[in-house]
Amino acid sequence: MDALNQLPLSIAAAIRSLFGDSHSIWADLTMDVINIILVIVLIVLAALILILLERKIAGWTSQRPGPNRLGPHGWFQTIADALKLLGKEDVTPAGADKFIFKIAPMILFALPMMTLAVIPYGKGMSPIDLDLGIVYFLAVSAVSTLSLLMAGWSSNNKYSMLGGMRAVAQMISYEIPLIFSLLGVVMITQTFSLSKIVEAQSTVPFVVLQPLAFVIYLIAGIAEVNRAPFDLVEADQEVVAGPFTEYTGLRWGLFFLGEYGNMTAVAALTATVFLGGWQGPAILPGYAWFFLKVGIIIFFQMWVRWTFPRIRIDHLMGLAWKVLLPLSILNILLTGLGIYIYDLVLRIGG
Amino acid sequence: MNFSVGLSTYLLVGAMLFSLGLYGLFVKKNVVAILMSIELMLNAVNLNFVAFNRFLATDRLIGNVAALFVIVLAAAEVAVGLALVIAIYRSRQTTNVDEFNWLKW
Amino acid sequence: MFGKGLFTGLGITLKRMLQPNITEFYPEEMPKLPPRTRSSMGLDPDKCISCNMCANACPNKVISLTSEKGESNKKVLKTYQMNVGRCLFCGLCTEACPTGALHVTQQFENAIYEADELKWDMIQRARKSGGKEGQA
Amino acid sequence: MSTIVFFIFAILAVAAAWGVVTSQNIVHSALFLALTFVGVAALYVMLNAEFIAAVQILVYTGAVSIMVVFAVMLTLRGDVGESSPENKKWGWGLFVAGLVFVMITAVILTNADWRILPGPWTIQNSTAALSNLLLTNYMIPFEAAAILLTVALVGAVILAKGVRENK
Amino acid sequence: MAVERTEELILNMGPQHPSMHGVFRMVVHFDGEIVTKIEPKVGYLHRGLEKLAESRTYPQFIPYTDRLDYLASPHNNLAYVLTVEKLMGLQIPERAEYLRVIFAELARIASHLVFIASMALDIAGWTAWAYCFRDRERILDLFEMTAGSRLTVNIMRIGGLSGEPPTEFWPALKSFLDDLPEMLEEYFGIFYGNEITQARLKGIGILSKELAENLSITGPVLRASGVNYDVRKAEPYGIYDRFDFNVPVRYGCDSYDRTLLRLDEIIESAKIIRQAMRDIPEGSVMAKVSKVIKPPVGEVYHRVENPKGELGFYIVSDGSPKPARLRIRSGTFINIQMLPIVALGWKMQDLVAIFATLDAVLGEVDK
Repeated sequence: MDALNQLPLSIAAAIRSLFGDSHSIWADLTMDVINIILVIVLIVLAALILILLERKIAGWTSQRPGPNRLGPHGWFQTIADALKLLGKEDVTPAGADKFIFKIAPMILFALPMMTLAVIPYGKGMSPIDLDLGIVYFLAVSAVSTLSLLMAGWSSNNKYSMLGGMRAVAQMISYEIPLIFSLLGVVMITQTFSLSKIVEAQSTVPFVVLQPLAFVIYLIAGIAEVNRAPFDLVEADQEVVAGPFTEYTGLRWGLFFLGEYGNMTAVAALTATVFLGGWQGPAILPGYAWFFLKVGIIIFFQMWVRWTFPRIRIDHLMGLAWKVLLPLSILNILLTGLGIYIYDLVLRIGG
Repeated sequence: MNFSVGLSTYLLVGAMLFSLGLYGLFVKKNVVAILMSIELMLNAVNLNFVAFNRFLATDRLIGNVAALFVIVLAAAEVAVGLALVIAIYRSRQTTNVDEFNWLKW
Repeated sequence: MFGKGLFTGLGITLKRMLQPNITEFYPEEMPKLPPRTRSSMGLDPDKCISCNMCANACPNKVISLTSEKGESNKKVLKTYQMNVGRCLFCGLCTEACPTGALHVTQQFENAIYEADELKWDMIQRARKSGGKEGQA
Repeated sequence: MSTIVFFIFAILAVAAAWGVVTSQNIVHSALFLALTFVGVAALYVMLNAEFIAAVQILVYTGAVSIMVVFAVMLTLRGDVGESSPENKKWGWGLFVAGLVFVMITAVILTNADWRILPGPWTIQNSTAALSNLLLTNYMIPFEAAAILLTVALVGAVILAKGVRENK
Repeated sequence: MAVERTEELILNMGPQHPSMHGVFRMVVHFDGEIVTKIEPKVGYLHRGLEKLAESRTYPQFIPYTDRLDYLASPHNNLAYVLTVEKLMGLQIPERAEYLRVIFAELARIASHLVFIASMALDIAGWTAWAYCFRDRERILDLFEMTAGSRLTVNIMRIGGLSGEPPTEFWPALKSFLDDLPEMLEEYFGIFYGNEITQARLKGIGILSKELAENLSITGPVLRASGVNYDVRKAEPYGIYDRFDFNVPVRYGCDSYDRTLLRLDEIIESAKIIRQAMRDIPEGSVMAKVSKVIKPPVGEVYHRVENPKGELGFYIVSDGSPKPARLRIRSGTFINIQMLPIVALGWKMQDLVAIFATLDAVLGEVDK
């Protein structure tokens, strides 16, 4: 079991040992390249699986089998769809701001890659172990607003522009409760480093200590990745497809990859910060626990998506500013009080 | 010639950003563009603060603190500035500073 | 309590998620259509007495048939054309048929590639299917 | 290695800043501004100020998005290509900006104290040190900044929303 | 304070737009997300049904009425054949009367199920949509086994019905009615009871009683504004006076009440069907009608309570087998005129929801 647990690390050490000096710059560079490739593979794989899972869940909730033609139980459906997207014509609308139009999906796709690079997938298994993991994560994921806005504006389509405007309003509003809800955990652990936060949860995951923050983060996280019931950005019934209206083929596919990548990233951060990351009983290796927890969060997001109607924009903003923000501030206050009392008890007791 | 990155190199980058911001401040007609130019200048100043901190005060973080305050100020400035722009736009239907020649709106 | 409805909804979808599917697996399993389903028309040329009732009943002039006098002065059907492109599939023609020569069939796979194929030669179709299709 | 990285990002920042002030399209200007911020943030990282870099991206992407939104909102749709025109005094602007640049450059290049390479960075946990500093030595400015932000935002809301006149 | 003005956004919603229920088109002026002006444009599905009728014989026009409100085609059949029968002074057999009521009310339930589905879909409740369509299938199966078609049923004939329902019809109908309360509970759980739905619909799109009456709005939209008016009660046709049922009325005047009223109507329709099943006599389903129908010279108007509103046919006969003039008064075409008035000042998402509460079927609007 321990060998299984350490398997990725052993592989990494083996690769490093191929070089004369296992910490030479070339060894580091090789490992970085391997990490980058692994993260890209992770996103593509996650998107392939999640798109299928989403459609399966959409089917199951309405008593349908979901995709079931290609491969066993339709497992190859997404691959076929990806191939179809590859074969589609790449349309750039007349009057579009061509460069921005073309670069926007790439930015959205690059962001989850950058965020997933700092997640600890197992003990000592962060591709990059930053001291400022959480801050970095939030800063990078904030840029996705800009990419949606770029896509919306450059399409030269009023529906796209409305979608882009909605993206700005929604994502900037929800970033605040999102950040504040994470502060409670940071206060307890006194670090921004994700791997240290995971290690601090060896006895009890922070969902127990910070239930309110967990709920806030879950809600704000769904809103941050624009999923139902907060999918106002690409609300089909109102703004057709929002910023993605004019996109076709592979560029549209990149948006899709980006969306599912972002979803994975948010779920990964939830699992890391609140559910104990790779910590878990030793029946499974650490990374298996991690992906299991991420899977549960993603399943919950999909379950919610296929149950709830879409929220209205003023309620959306009201929820962020009037409910989640005060609650998250209250959470910070309570956490501070709790830490103070805990210290006091420790001082009296010890 | 020594290409190592010293303090003066950082300061030169800051100076370039500052001058470009100043130029934009002079020539731009659109208020939003002028706000952007101011942002550029503030960034240049921030860069200087952090650079000085890194090179001249390696054991203290006063430059970083100053930079943080500048970011806060910039945020406040953008918020108020844009609010003013929208208020003016409502009554004058323009974002051109040359036409902001009334002292009231 | 606020939020009760949200959880009720989640419960319903979870329950349905665990229940078996109700999908019909067409085309692996052909749907069992009731005998009255008006999916297409079939003609039994032997029964047809060329009375033209169907053509008169049709709201959209889909049916055109010609006949010639055979032996013992009875009309014999010569051609029977249905321009299905204009057909409403209302079934008025089959109701009007006094002998049951024209009947509805459950053959619903009527998609074709060429517009010309929309002109059905009913006698030919009857011969091709050997009178098997859609014994209503 | 770090020299190359520095020049990549420095050139990126300056070039993007050039784009900000020369672009006739206000939305392009704003997006160039975002690029400038990214470049400057990278320079912060090279200056061991990771926290400032993260805050820079976090705060300024929001600011830039809002600026784009405003630019779009306040611009008639058809002529966005010339939404950020330049006035006739560009010669003066060029002159003054150039003069300032020359002056600053002269000061920088003549000051021998500043011609130094980075020394060892002694502060281990700079974020924690920064927070300690903010909540001890700079307590008053910190709180003042907080109040300033609040006041500014409330003021912004009032300005943008407009005060209803009592009838 | 100076005049407040920001750049107005003119958005062309439709004819191809995901929430336009077909090919409705409206040019909407927005101030941000707020609707300031709506110009509805109809006619993208115009097929000239009224003119077509002049070149068809009376029975031949029945399939065309299917294409009016294609979600409740037996109702359109009923309205048309009742008009012609009124013109001819025809009496139809008792059993046919009862069967007509059963099919009309089944069609009402089917239509309202589609309404709930599309309403849910327009505020992005995908799964509620799937459930409603799943249950509507059972009604369509009933139609199919009786008349041979699911959507354009073409079941009524001048003088009766196209045929007697098969034997398996009655148990299937009974089991559907037995399952109906459970289905409604499910819709309530996933759609009506959801707090997001209620927040989206409650208090939105107020159609006051006065406005509704002045615009001659009919059907559930009118009854949700607190007017107790139903043609089945006000001017009973067929044998509707024999049944004991309530006309559900709600007083909220908002989108939520308009939506909920459909649920009430499903319950009442089920009640009517149960009574009709109990009382239905044996006998023929078709009166003695000559092969060529030639009504006497004259003109006649008859109206029925369609699921969407009041559906009336006006026929002028010159004694020939074809109507000299036929005019259709369709419910949603009239109802839709409330949209530019009621939806003003609401947000874009409310506009979509308010339009959905009208339950517009473009076949009926554009004729």
